[in-house]
Amino acid sequence: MWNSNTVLIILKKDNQPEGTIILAVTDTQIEYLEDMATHIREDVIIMLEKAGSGHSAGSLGTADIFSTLYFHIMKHDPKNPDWEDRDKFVLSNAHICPVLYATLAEAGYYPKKEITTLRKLGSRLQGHPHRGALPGLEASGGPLAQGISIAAGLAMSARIDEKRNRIFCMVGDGEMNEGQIWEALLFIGKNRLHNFTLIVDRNNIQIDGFTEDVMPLEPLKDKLTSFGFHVIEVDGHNIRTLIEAFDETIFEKPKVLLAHTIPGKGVDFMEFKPEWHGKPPNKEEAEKALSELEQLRSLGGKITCEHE
Amino acid sequence: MWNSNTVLIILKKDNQPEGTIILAVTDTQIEYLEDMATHIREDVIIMLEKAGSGHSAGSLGTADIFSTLYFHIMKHDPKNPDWEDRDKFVLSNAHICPVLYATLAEAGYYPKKEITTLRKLGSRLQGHPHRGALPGLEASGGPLAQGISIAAGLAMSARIDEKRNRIFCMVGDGEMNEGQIWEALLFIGKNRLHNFTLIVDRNNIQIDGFTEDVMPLEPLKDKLTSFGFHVIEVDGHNIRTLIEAFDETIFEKPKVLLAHTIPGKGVDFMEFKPEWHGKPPNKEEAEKALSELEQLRSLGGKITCEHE
Amino acid sequence: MSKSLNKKFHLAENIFDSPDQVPARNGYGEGVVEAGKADDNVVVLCCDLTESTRNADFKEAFPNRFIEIGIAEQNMAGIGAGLAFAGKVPFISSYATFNPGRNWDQIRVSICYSMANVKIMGAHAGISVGPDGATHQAMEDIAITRCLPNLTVIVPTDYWETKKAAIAIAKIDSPVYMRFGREKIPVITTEKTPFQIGRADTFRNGKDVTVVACGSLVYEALVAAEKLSKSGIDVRVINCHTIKPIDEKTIIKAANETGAIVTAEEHQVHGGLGNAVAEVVAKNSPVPMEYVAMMDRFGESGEPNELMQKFGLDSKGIVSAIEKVLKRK
Amino acid sequence: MSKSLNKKFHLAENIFDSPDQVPARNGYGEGVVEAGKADDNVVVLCCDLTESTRNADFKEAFPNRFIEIGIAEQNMAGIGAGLAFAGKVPFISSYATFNPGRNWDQIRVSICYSMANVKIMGAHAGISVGPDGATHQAMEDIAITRCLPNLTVIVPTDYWETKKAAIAIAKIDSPVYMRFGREKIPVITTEKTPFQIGRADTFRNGKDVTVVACGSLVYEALVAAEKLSKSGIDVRVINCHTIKPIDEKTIIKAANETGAIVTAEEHQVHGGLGNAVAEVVAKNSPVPMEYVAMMDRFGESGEPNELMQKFGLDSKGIVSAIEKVLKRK
Ligand SMILES: Cc1ncc(C[n+]2csc(CCOP(=O)(O)OP(=O)(O)O)c2C)c(N)n1
Ligand SMILES: Cc1ncc(C[n+]2csc(CCOP(=O)(O)OP(=O)(O)O)c2C)c(N)n1
Ligand SMILES: [Mg+2]
Ligand SMILES: [Mg+2]
Repeated sequence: MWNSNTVLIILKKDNQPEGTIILAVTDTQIEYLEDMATHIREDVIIMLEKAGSGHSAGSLGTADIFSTLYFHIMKHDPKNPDWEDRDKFVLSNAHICPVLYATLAEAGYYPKKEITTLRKLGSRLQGHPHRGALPGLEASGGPLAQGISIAAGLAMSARIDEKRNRIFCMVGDGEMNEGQIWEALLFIGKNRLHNFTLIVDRNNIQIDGFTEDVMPLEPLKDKLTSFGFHVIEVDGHNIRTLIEAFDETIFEKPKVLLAHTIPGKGVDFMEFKPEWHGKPPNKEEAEKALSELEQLRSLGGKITCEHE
Repeated sequence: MWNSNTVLIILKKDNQPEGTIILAVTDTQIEYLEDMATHIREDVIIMLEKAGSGHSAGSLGTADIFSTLYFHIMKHDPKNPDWEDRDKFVLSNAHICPVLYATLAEAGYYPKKEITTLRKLGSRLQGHPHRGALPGLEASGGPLAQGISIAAGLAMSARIDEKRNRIFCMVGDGEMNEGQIWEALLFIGKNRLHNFTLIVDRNNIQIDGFTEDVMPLEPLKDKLTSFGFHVIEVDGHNIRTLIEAFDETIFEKPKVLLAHTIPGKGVDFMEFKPEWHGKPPNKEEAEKALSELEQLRSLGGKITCEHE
Repeated sequence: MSKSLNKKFHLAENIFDSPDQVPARNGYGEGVVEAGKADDNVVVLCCDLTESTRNADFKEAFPNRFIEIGIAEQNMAGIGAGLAFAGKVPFISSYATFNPGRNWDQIRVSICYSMANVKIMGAHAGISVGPDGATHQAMEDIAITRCLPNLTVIVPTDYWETKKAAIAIAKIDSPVYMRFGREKIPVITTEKTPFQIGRADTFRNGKDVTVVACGSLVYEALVAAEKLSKSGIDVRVINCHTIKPIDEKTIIKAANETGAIVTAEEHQVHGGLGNAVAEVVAKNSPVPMEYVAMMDRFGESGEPNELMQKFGLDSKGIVSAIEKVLKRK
Repeated sequence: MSKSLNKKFHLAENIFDSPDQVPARNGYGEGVVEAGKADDNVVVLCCDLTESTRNADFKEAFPNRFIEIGIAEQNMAGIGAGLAFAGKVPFISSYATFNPGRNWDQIRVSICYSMANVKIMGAHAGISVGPDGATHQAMEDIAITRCLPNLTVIVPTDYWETKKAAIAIAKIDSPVYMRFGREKIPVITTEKTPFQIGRADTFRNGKDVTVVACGSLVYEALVAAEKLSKSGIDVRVINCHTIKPIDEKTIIKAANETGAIVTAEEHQVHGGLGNAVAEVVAKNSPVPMEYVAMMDRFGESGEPNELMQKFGLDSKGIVSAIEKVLKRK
């Protein structure tokens, strides 16, 4: 097994280094992260059922990415959410905030029992994230495509201050219909913000149906490449390859993980179905979903999560 | 010489037709169009000097394209500007409206003597085009990137009504910084509006300097291709190749002429200089410019323009 | 039914007992289909929100006249303008926060300045959209449209009025902004209630004070008036569905005859109906006013009724505003 | 110099003879450099308009703190928010038609809702931008910013005030919108004139009627007052540079003491200063009002002074509004 100092250096044709991949992760770690992803999914189901409204498909589909980011990749301190040198994550497709809230709860940013207050009067878990309301939220969101610019501003600030922290930003694929996305990509590309990592939740759905019917994005990889990004296509549910993709260091360009995900992943009757974009499970559906997830966990999961 | 029925059919690998180029233009026609372009440039200089403000570089740089469009390519009738089946042109980079106003005057949409009223109180030649104020204006403009969407709407309407007219739209390269451009490109690409022809005025300048310094667009051809367009790179001052590019029929895709132009073209001391983006010539400069243009015309121009 | 209700408006009989509850957006959905039947040129554009903006029926009925724009509100406004220039009557549709919020500059120039015959539909307007939270609660859309020349601004009061308004605006040749909410609200008008763009309707006669309201607050105003009538206070209620051009005559008359005005709206206090009425009143017949509106703060998540109550956007809030303004008379 | 001018404001001596003529935008340009010197965190963002928005000096002085965004106002607002969250004090800058017009939704959510410490600079505001025509004449920017919670809105009156305001807003930790014009206008304040965000300044004492003005119209109001003093009409002139939060106390006092108010602004009548003042007055001390403003139409090309005259945005327009309001007193 690779130890934590193993580094793979990618060379360009002229033998100059183009990037590195750090191969440091153990099977035990992977299992932990997989288990964490299932916890996050369970939280999401519980929150949404209690809330009676909210976005299921994207929240479930990205749980593996959130687990990987918050429990392996990012430098951050839930006890000191304002730590100056922390890595920062901005959720631009902010409607899937249940997965972010669940992740922050699992990480210990706030008491987990609060997850049942989602979308209720007085809750810190607003229907869409409100910066300042809850520790760990780097940005407000709701109107699509605003987050990527905010993230670019965070990255630019780090650049000005010569800081070494990284900025991560997730966008939805439907969200990429918005012009602001392309404005931001031009800017990030121009400034070669290699402290910036974009994650595209390529789940092929948006509200009105499949993205390639509503507003086709293909060839998306070509688009992103032509905007100056190093594009890594990755299975959004394979934590090992996600880690490798996040860890791959690109010296000259900002990076984008074009993460292929299954909307509703983990809950059989939600998978691949656009109609679950913005619907919560009812009580019965939630129970069914939770039992599916438990099965998933007991199959793969030898680890009990300490935060439970 | 090719006669007007000569058609070159482009075949794809599977021998299915991909497009056609109609090769129909005579040397005499080209000379006429070149001469007309010089007339337009002269009008532009006169207008701008009288106005005391306005945009020189882009107006001069695109005169050859305007001459080609309005005096060869487009089906339109200056005496009946609302003719239902006319081809339509939308100037999205609306700040260069002096070239459009000059062209409309030369074509006979309104009395040429009015060109000296540009930007003055009560004029139909508003500082930026006001739809309805002057015959021949298909859209208002000023805030960049709005025109391309309007043009897409015109093209969509023609599609719905099964009309055979064509829609042309020009955008500036700096203008392509705007997100709305990319929203519109996605839409036009999705709907395969092959009645739509985009012209990019690739003059490499915007207000704050060269485009590749202010907000780089390269590789622009890749970007446009990845958004579903058939891209034709063309010398924006070579009328013969412009005609070929406009006439090339693409069956499956919308088309874009990536027109390489020289900002300020025709007036030596303005060429390639970003500072002439938004400045008019003063009296002395105008005289110098006009004498340069006259020389240009007497060299190449055997034809006297009937509209003079 | 209260005797003070103005007979000529044929309001619903069950208005104070158990009025029907229907979302205003349903009225839009049905109205735009009617408009589409009446005029082949009516087309609908939508930004990836076909179902929730209630455009699904139109899409079903006229698939060739429904244009999916994806999530690109700026582009939608421009495409709408282009279609209008070519003779179509486009309804462009999204949530009111984004349309007109995300495409304001396009609405200003491509549509209003150019007199493009585009109908801008702002769905999910107001705080009553509830749990989605502040970002999705359009509370400034009246302010940012009322300031635009050439634009008519309409805030219908219920299901029927929204339906009639959708049909009526398709028939006029100029840009219109119309907002309506997501939630079920009381149906206070009936099929017979007359609707005319630009006319404020005095639903309830009264001589002591006037409430000028729009949208869902008209019902709350009627309820407030009914309550106060028991204490002998005679409240006039005006349904001011057209915010612009505003019906100055009806408002001036009310100012003169009742001597005090309360405005009520599901919108920020700055720039909305309250300002529109204060503008008219101060210029013509100054009287004391009070505003029932969002007091310059963002909304938050919660159930619609919880929020309306929390921010005083209900009959109780109107009653106390009336009591306040009467003291200043 | 007129005796009615309020001494404590140290207005320019030559105010009614031949005041200096300097564009307000120059004050911004110098002020933001000062702000940059005082605080390393001040950064400037611009959308391909560095020279005309007067950011060239800042760029020269602090090249590493100047960020060229290209022509992308939406992105600029978001990047501004991100920089603010990381502790910077970003000034985001473009023409007032585009900033806040092209990025209104971003200003609403990324900036105002999030309390991002971003300073939004709207250059070339008002009709006085002249020959460029209506599309470039920001006449609705006050309306679309005044309705936004958490946002301070400032319209300084001249070069000095714009400079002081630029310095002052860098020191407060909340979002601000400030608009200023392109053209040379009279410099009526001096280096010594005190400036305080949120306080309306009574530049001229008077008891018959009050003009509440902002921007370049303050000068016109002073000229109008001077003219009318010859006919024995005693006009109070208030420089209301902060449109939001508005100085209610000073306005209510003026309403009570003078009994009639005229507002004057280079902006649409709907949603601007006139509405802000009418809102306060109707709620507190109703008096007759008249509005000097753009009467709900788009501008057009022309020389700045021609346009100001054509649309009555000058001392003559103010004089006739005063005469009108006095008849209604
Ligand atoms: C500017 C804007 N327009 C419209 C919406 C409404 N909306 C919320 S989510 C969504 C679809 C987003 O699609 P995608 O990014 O693919 O997310 P997914 O459905 O995959 O979770 C839409 C249209 C919005 N939030 N913001
Ligand atoms: C939305 C918007 N932002 C800013 C401007 C100001 N502006 C006018 S022209 C221009 C530069 C445009 O560059 P380009 O399209 O390359 O035109 P060129 O200078 O080559 O004529 C800018 C920034 C504008 N008109 N609209
Ligand atoms: Mg998606
Ligand atoms: Mg250019």
